[in-house]
Amino acid sequence: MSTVTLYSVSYDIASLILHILGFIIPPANAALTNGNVITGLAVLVFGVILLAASMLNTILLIWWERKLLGRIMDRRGAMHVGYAGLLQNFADGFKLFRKTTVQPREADALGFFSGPTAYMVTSFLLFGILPISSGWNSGILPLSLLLALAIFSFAPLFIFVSAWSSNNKYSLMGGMRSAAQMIAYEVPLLLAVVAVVIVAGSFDLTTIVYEQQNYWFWGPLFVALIVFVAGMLAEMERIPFDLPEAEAELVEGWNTEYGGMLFAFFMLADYLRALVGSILVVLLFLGGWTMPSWVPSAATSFPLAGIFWFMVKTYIVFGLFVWVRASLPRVRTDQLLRVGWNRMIPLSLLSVFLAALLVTVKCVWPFGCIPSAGT
Amino acid sequence: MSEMWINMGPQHPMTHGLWNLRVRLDGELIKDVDPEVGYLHRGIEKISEDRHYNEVITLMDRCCYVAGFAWEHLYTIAAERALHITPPERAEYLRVLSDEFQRIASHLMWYAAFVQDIGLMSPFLYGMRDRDLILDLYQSYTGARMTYEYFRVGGVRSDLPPGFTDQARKVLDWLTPRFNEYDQLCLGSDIFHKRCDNLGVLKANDCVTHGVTGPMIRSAGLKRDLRKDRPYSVYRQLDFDVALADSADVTGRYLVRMEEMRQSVRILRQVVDWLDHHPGPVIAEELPRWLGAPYAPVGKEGYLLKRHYPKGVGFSAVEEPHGEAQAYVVNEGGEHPYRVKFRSPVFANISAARQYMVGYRVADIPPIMGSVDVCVGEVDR
Amino acid sequence: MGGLTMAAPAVSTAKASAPVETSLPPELPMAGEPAVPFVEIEALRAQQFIPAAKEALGALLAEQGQSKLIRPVFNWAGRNSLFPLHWGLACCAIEFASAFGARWDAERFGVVPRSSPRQCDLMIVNGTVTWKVAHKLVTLYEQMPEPKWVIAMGNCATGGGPFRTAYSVVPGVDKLVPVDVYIAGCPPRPEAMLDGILRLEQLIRDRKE
Amino acid sequence: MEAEELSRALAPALGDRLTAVEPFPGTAGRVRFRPDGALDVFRRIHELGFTHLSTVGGIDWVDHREVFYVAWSDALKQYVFLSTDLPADSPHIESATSVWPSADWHERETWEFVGITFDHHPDLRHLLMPDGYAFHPLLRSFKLHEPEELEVKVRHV
Repeated sequence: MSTVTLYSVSYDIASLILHILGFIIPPANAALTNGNVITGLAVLVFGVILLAASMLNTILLIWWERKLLGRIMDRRGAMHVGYAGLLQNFADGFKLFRKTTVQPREADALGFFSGPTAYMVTSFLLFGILPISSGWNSGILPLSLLLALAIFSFAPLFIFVSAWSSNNKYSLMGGMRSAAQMIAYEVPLLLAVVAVVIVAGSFDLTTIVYEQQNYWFWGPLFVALIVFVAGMLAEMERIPFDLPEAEAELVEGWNTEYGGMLFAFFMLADYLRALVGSILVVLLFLGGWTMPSWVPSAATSFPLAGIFWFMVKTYIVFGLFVWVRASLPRVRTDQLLRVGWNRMIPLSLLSVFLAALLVTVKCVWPFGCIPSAGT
Repeated sequence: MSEMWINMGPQHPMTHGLWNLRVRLDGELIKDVDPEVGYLHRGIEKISEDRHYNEVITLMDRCCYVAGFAWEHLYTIAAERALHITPPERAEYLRVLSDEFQRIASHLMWYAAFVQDIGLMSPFLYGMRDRDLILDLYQSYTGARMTYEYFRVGGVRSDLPPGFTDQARKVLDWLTPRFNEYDQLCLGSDIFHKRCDNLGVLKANDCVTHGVTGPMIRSAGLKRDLRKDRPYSVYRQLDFDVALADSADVTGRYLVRMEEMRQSVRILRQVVDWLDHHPGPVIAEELPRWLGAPYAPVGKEGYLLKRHYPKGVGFSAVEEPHGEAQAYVVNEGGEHPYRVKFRSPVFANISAARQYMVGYRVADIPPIMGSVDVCVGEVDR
Repeated sequence: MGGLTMAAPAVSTAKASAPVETSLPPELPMAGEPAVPFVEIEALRAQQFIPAAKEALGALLAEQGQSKLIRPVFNWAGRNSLFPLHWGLACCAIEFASAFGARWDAERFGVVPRSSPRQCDLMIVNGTVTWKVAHKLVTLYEQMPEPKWVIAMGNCATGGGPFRTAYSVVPGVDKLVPVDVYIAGCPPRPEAMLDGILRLEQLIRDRKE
Repeated sequence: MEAEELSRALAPALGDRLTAVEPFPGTAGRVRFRPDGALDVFRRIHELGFTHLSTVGGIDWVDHREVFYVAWSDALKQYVFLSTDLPADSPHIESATSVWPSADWHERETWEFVGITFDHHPDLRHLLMPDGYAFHPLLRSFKLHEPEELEVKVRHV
């Protein structure tokens, strides 16, 4: 095979498994090595790989944040468990898995348990949509960007459900803040995405990345990038917009009553969303897995180079989010909402206008010309 | 949503100690507050009646654990007045040295806690890091980081170790540029101003009416500092300014505390220079043996001397990092004080909480209470 | 009249365990009796089924918990990720905070303070416990999910310290909750606190829980 | 302002409600007054510029109880120390909260620890001790634990 794709890898694994099984059980050989069965198992393997990869990446992301924060704060962060604390988050996860899950007496059981679960499941769903490298996606979805953002915006509902059913005043206030904030920042976020879509001419993330072969969108669409990153920070609930979890006044925000595995779900889903946020920034503005032409071809053509550069970019973007977290205070709810409605929406409209202008004039001086595609 | 009472405390990240702020909320708006204290009441005033004069100093360190030296100083002045003892001059300078380092350490602790309240994460670590340098200095001459038991009625326990003053100068040189860094992190950020300007406003006459003192009253533009107004110890000989602001809000309190740290550095440079050139005794020589004079074993016969000591009362007030602390010691001729009464500045500052909190939002509670700089140990005593 | 007459508040050191529903569900309708709507029967069946399923699952998990493979992993995880409750009682709280400062950095050992007791494994009692706060301390302890540990940090938490004779002070937090590790000092230095946490790790490793 | 000056300023307005004005180190002077005229004394002191009440405290002298107030004047940069004796069997005095609102918590504390009742106090309830605590710990009759008596019985539920 000339190109290695995620599907080809999972197909190979599935077929290998089934052929070995068929060798062990000769009577079932014919049935097992049937093309349809292999395809079915390949889809399963595909899902498992996605799940494992996203999980590992999320845990690595938490480690990356802890170490980076530690360095910014003049300390070292986790050091003791594994090399440089690499296993720290696995220890945390296993520990939380073992802890008792306490359900408060007055809590509503259905919401209390289903909220975090749904929150995490929807966050995982996103990974089935996002392309990681050329060929490394779940197939051509013409509206993958729209679908990703739609799933991304489920979160307020689940957060609010779990906050409400915790029957805790802090949780409730955190949940309400969370819902208000996410809804307020959804609009500028989508408008900023519209700017990208206008220039790229497609809702398909893979196409958007290919449109950035000549130049990445962050330059000409700088306003859109600012709006998108700010909106993403609010959607990910990170400082300066981490009001729903504002530790100073709301204890732990909407997950105050959660412990054990449900709390682990929340943590995991939070970082999954942070990972998705960073990935979306990379896909929409930083050229995805492509590298500029001045980068030597040796650096961009080794096997899996696309994935490598993609992950490097994603971690750098997330590092910027961490840097912001380490150096900015938290804003207040009313200020946040005022900025959201009064500043971000005009800015995002401006970015849409600029994008339309860009499509009309075709060429922008330092960045070059947009390709004829998109028409 | 209808109005509700929530309990912020005793275990709450905002409180920085063990107290409870009951808040009546309408949505996110504060309608009423009712601070509830006493979770750390250890009966220091009662235990003091059962302790020797010098043993009370042990309790003073624990009374306010971020400003132990200030409280030791407060008590020793009152006890010396009650017992008619005058400490030697070098001891007074050593006390001022300890006091002013303590002011910086306490304000650094406040800074660390306060920035966390507004959501800044890293300066907490910076504040603690620089505070540890001062605690290292303390350790070199008292042997402890927080509970020193260094002052004595009639002087201090021991002189400085050799090389201390050079080390102190090094720390002061390190600290001076740090204050500018702190300012960049806070004042340089628009979000800080958005959060803290015009927040928790308590005007000067309200401060007076409700007994508020310390950086809170100075941030309202009232020049009130006992070190200037009624100089105790050797503050009359030292050259410094009173930090003032006029906005009466959280930013003002921040500015006052930052300026106070700079002024403390200025005082400390003078004190360190003086200490270099004026050796001498550090504890009064005419102390009664039961008070633990140097090189005199305290034994049963020592206690017999107590009857020869005159009765007296001592009242003292010092400018503690949090505000104005007072002590009243009644000496009825025994080896224990008859009654010790302390006035804690934070006690009064918290009691006025309703005046500077109602009308703001729930997210403003941590910065406002952070700017008050609550030390529960001295509130509850 | 004296301090002694003050009655100790009624507090519990018993392990917090949810009361298990042991009462049997009502009998299923016998044949010949008036017909019961189908939905109701299903509900009754479910009532009968859920405790049984819970029991089976519990037995399975207990068996897994005894497994030679799983237990060391959980033990390793539990001892390397101790989240203490973020609260400060008195003087020791300042040294507790110092231990998370840049010089000592307790996070190196995976110790991250959490504000909600639901997410904690470890309660570090860092200061004098008074009778006024005693029942709140016990409540917080009971809100922490199992398995959980308590460290008595400093002399006050260990035995009352200099305030041992006072009328309002609990002479040692072990009167209220079971304590695993005591740290001496008034207050203990941050190194001592870290040492206490490492000793707790050792304790968990040795107990093989 | 010294004690005599203070005495001259106070005596005409207060008459026999003022018992004595003595020098007191660290303050302008110690003003002794009769408890039944407390409110007049507070008002007069407040008029003299002592607008900031620092603290209120009490002392149990076994045969009687003393309550004292410390106020500060920003203009004079001085403290004044007020004190009066109350009978031990029914120690009560008019609350100073109407003159100095800051007396609120200090009076609650004094009531709680020394057992002095402040009449017309807006909210005289426990401050530092738990609600319903029956003793006044700073009375001389209240004895501390002896160390050997410390085996506190905790009821296990």
